[in-house]
Amino acid sequence: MSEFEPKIVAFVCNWCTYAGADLTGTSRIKYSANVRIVRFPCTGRIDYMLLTKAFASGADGIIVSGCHPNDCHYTSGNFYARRRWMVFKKICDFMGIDTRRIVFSWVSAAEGGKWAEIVNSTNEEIKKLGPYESYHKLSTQDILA
Amino acid sequence: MARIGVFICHCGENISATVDCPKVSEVAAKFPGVVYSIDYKYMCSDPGQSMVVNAIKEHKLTGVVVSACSPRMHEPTFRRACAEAGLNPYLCEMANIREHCSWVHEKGDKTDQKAIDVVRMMVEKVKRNNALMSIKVPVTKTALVIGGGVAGIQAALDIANAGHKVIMVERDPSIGGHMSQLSETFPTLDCSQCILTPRMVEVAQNPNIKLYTYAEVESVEGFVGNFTVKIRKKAKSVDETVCNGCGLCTTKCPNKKIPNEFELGMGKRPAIYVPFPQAVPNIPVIDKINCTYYKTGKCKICEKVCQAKAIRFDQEDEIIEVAVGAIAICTGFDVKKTDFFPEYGYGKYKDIIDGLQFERMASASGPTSGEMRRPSDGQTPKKIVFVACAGSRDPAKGIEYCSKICCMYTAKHAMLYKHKVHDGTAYVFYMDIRAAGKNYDEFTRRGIEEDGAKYIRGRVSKIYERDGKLIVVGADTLMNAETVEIEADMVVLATAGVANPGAEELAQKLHVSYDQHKFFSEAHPKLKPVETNTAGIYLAGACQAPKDIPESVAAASGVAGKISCLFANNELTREPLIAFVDRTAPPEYSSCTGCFLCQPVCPYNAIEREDVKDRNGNLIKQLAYINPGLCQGCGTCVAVCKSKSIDIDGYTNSQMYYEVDALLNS
Amino acid sequence: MQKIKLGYYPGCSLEGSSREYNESVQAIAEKLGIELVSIPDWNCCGATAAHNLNKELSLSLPARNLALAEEAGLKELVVPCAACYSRFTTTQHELMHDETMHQKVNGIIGKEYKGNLRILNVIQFIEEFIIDKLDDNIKFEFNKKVACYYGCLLVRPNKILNFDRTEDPQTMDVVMKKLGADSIDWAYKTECCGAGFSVSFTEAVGRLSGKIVEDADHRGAEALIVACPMCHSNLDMRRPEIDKYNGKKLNIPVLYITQAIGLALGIDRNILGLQRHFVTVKLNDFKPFAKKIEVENLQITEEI
Amino acid sequence: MSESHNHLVDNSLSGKIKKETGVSVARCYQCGKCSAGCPVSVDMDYPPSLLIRKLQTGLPEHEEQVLRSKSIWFCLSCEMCIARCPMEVDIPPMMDYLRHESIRLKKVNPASKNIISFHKAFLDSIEQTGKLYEMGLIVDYKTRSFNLMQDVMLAPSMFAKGKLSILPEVIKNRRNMKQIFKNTLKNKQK
Amino acid sequence: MEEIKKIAKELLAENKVQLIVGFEKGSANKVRPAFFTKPEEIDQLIYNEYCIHNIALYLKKDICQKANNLAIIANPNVVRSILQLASENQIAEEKIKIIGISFEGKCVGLLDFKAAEEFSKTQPKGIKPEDKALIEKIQAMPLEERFNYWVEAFSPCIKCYACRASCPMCYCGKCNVETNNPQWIPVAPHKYGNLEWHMMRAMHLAGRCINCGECNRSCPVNIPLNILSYMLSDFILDEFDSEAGMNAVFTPALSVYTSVDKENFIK
Repeated sequence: MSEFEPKIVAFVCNWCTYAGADLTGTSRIKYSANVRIVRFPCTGRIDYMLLTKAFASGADGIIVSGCHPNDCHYTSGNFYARRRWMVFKKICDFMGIDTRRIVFSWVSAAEGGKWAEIVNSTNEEIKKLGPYESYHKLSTQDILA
Repeated sequence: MARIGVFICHCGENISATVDCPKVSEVAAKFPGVVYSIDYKYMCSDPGQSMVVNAIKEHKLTGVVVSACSPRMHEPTFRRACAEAGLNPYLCEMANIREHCSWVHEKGDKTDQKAIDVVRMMVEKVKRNNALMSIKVPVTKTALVIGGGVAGIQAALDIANAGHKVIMVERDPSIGGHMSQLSETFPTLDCSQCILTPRMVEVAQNPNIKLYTYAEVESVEGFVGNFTVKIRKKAKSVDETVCNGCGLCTTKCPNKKIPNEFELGMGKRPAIYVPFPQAVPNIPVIDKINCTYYKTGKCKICEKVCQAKAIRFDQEDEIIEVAVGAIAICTGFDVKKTDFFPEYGYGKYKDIIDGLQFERMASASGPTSGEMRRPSDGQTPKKIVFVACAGSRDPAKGIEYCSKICCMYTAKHAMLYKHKVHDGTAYVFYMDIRAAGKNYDEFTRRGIEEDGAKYIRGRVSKIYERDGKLIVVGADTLMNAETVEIEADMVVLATAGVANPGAEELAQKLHVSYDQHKFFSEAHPKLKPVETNTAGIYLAGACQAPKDIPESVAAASGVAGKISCLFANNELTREPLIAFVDRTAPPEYSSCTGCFLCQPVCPYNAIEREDVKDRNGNLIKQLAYINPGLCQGCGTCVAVCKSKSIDIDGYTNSQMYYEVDALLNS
Repeated sequence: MQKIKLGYYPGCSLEGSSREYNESVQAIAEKLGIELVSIPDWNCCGATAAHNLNKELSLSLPARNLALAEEAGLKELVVPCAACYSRFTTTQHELMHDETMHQKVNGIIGKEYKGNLRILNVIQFIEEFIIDKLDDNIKFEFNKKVACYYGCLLVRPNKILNFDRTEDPQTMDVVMKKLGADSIDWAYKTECCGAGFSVSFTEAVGRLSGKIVEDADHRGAEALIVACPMCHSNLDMRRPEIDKYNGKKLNIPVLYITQAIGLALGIDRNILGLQRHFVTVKLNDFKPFAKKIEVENLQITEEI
Repeated sequence: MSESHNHLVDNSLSGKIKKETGVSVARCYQCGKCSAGCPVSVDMDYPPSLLIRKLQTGLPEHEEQVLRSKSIWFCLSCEMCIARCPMEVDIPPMMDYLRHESIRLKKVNPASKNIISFHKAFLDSIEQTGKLYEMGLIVDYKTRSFNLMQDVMLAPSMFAKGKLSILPEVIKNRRNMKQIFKNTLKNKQK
Repeated sequence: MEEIKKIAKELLAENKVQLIVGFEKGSANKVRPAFFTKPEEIDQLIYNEYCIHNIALYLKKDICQKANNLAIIANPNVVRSILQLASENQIAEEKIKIIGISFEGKCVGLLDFKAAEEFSKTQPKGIKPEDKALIEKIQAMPLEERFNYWVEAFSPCIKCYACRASCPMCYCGKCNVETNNPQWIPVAPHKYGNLEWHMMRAMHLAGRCINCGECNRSCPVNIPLNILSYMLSDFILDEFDSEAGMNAVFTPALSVYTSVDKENFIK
């Protein structure tokens, strides 16, 4: 049985982390291919319902990353996002959704290396946690029951 | 039904080396809605682009997905190509299969599958794109130049000569920056004051340039074409309109023992001072911290002697608000001081100085009027040691980069020393002589061959003082790493070039990104060296990274060029990727409930309360309305709105939903 | 006044060729009400010989001592000898950061070393337990010009020891200034004295220690203050080789910092073991202690 | 940075150093600061920076010169080189490893006979008594190095000053000491 | 109770208000909300320990929207709902008269918004001790068990949306759960649909819910969905020192930020 390859979706902000991931590319720093990047104008734009939608559609891990505090291109997008994640993480944890599978980070446009490191470390952690069966089962088989 | 065209690029073999482009193109052809899918070696080349144009016309495409490099790179190129073919440019999307895929993964199925997923994601997104028209925004044709060094001066003059208004803000009492502190400049050894002072005067006399010295940027709001900037003009305690710069007050001021920042601690100045003779504006400033009047309330001699009655002790800081269309950051750099080096004595040896201090010593208007006099006892140093790479290329000290200009100015210093002290010996401990500019290497060779500077390839391990001499212990790696010990009279450390103090705060006020060394980050190292990621804000000179004068001036002219073309037309077209609140037929008029939880989150105050009234004017309901001129498209309000009444073009709710859906349900 | 109990590791040289260092440490501790509890059945730390020849041995010998100290319930361990202090701290650092080596060494020494011991060199011991008691016990002002010599292993490797500054350290100077001494600025504070070559390559010790003694003497120091038995034996016992290297006889005496404190407290010279030095210590006519000496504490951490 | 691209086994001496001690000689750009600051570089056949240069080439004859060099034995481990190295190349643990390899491969430089005899005598004394018995050390060192007359003058005055104890101090748990030496220095199969 | 009637009658008589929202006797000994427009109808107005429904709900319905100004019999939950609705620009102070009643049933007379804020601060919160115990119990469970607990708890849900209908804060004209393209929340009441619906509702009420408990009381299958909001309200109070229903001019927690929000999970 081939080793479990997690499906990871990364919601990133266009100005910092997306550009940071570009820098990882131009510096040819290798990282796991299990991650797929979805671009947003700002972390403030990332809707929490997209995260549960991602889990429901089969994602095993999610990375949410944007500009460091005070670096946001729009001044405060990341601050609102930070509050939203604190509340969302609380309600998810309370409802039994595995928040270890959601990794939040700040990656600036100059931190190509950090992006590769975040992806690789998340990939390792999710590999340890294994596929998110309970949620996938909920959103696929249980629908038919 | 959607008719999508998919174009997979090989990017030479940058992509095809690890991603099987034909296979991706083949799989993409079967995606629902895709009617045309090919792969080609160079999509961004002319033939590549014309391929897109023809395909749009031939297959009547309603959407285009180009899978190649990062959209931050060639999105404009392909959108322009689609516009040429008559397809609305915002119906064209790019899938990033180079920076985010081929360059960072190993060749194999997993990478191909990722490329396929990313392309499918973009196809699903493009199906839900709307045709958009770019937004026209008025442009204030005034430029703000922050920093009055050589870069700021060049940028201001070029913009002013292009006929636009310029506002220059300089933190020090006079413009000129570090260049005004230099003695002579490489590679031509022409005197720095002689080539800079005329340009400084030109700035003061240019009718288009409004100069604020002893002033700092307090805050910046708005966006490209429409910035509002608050400038704090610190109180000089002198009325600039009245003072004629006679300088009598500076001679009569009794308190003369204050170290002069311009002379880097090697010269003194009075409490009311002009930093250097050729200062522009030639208006003195009262140093409130050290002036006896401000400390004890007595003295006021300067007020007594001033015939023009220009002294204003009660002058307050002034906040000036200006509207500008573009900002040029030319705040320059600084050099590490000698106390940064534990092994060279933590800065306690007076006769160990840094490069800038040597410049002041060699400068005719300097504290020693150009004579080589060592700070401790004023003797002429017979043996002098220059240490290159002091702090630079030294990850242990947290500075891993090369400061670029020290090799050149160290060679210059050795030459200046030999011109002034013919019987003296100059040693230079160096790592590599990095003299890559025009006539640069010839300049360093002249220093070695004609002026007899003794170059030793190796670093200095320790410097200590004994009997008034500085014992320099270094190595000569070209002589089997033999230890070299020199009894020197003076040592000059070519210390690392670092960001100016306050650079980080300025970057945060302007929302421009900066790197871990607090140098400002350019939009793209090769293709956009003078722009930042924030539209309308440009970078020139050493604030972006250590640079010499020719590069700073070239970058400044580059910035002036960019700003001139920004001001070329009265209106600025802006990306139409902004948010809007939905509107429906009466009696609801909109799904917005008027709770206005979105209003406080907008950083640009773009959300207004619109009153919906019936025919006879009484209020039916209040709705949120987003002013397209102010909205910058951050999308925070979209995620905050509970009833999802706000959406944003380019990242609509349905686009993002189906992107995630397409990505995972392969 | 309730006695403070501290763990103590004298080390082999403090019971052999540098007995006077142990005597002076015990003397000032006893005078100021501090009880030094030696580690039961302690063994030699292996010094340079062990890590030169075998890695596991160089970690096991110190680890056994640290394990014994933990078993005896000690919280702090005062280690006057700079070489032993360096071996203990580097061993603790390495075992705490390399779990496989940690288990391996535990296996070799047959004990469970946990690593929650605070290891203090002699200056940290003075700063923490001696300094504040000085003012009401000091009898004489040590009004001499002294050159404080730190040697190499007391301040390096700084990233692991993070004690004082690698270049131009000041902690010993501050202690000596508090005794009323005038501690000079000189160039060889942290240059190596030749340490383990004392027997096997004496000519090098002549050169290295020669430069150190000459520079201190040249700048008018009346005594060299050290905090390591190996440095002391090279600078004191190897004085003939030093004089041969310098081509002149220098009789600047070499004192341990604990002996200097002892003299200031008025403890008898023989109890402090001054008579055991090869270069006779002629220092006398100390001024009786007048008023408290204020020394502004230099910013001493190594920050760049 | 993920190291996945140089996964091929590097069995050069510098490769083994990187594996065993984590020190990468490739970081050194030959600035010579270690050689300049090293107190005993004048006694060495190859100053520290030159030694590293030889390891960087990876050529067998250079690696042979390194293992047979005087430098690795005359190094005092005084940590001055790493304290000032701009690229943080940690030379002391590298020197330790080179010494262990030089002994294991029997390539010890004859000029360092005295230094090694001293270390061996030092460790013999600890193995027997658990502590350093200085008299025993001198006797053992002299039999190994044959310079019998060294410091003969010094012994009487040391004895007079009470710095030389006749009888050795022996620890109680000598079995533990034997066990430690058997598992480390005397360990054959390593 | 008499005092309330007197005030109500006067208001209607002097035509200060066109409508009074209160309770009247229902079948058996039940009570039901009632809307009085004429002074003589006030006789049917009653107030006893059964009048616990949060009638602030009707303020956003047509019957109240049409009335120019109205009065309402308001227990502390209703008062807090009114303040929170006012902070969300849904109610104008001049259009409403609040007849305040404490939980014990003591009438505190007419309250303007200022007085209402003081009144709501003094009154105890709606959370019952057994709710707090249930929150602790769930938080103590391991992750997997918590997940199964909630999936089971939501399984009886038939998506009747009574919780939404009974909550004064759910006044959106077109609720997000009714959008079909994209269909954020599955319509069908299967386990996945229910979990997502209740999570979205809890997030929408984060920092806005005044913990009146109506959602649980109106749920036909008694799903403990009110403790989701209780837990979040406590969390938001601790983290951001922000509490709903305490003042009329107020920005809920998720529409404001400070640069020093404490978090320990962002790398």
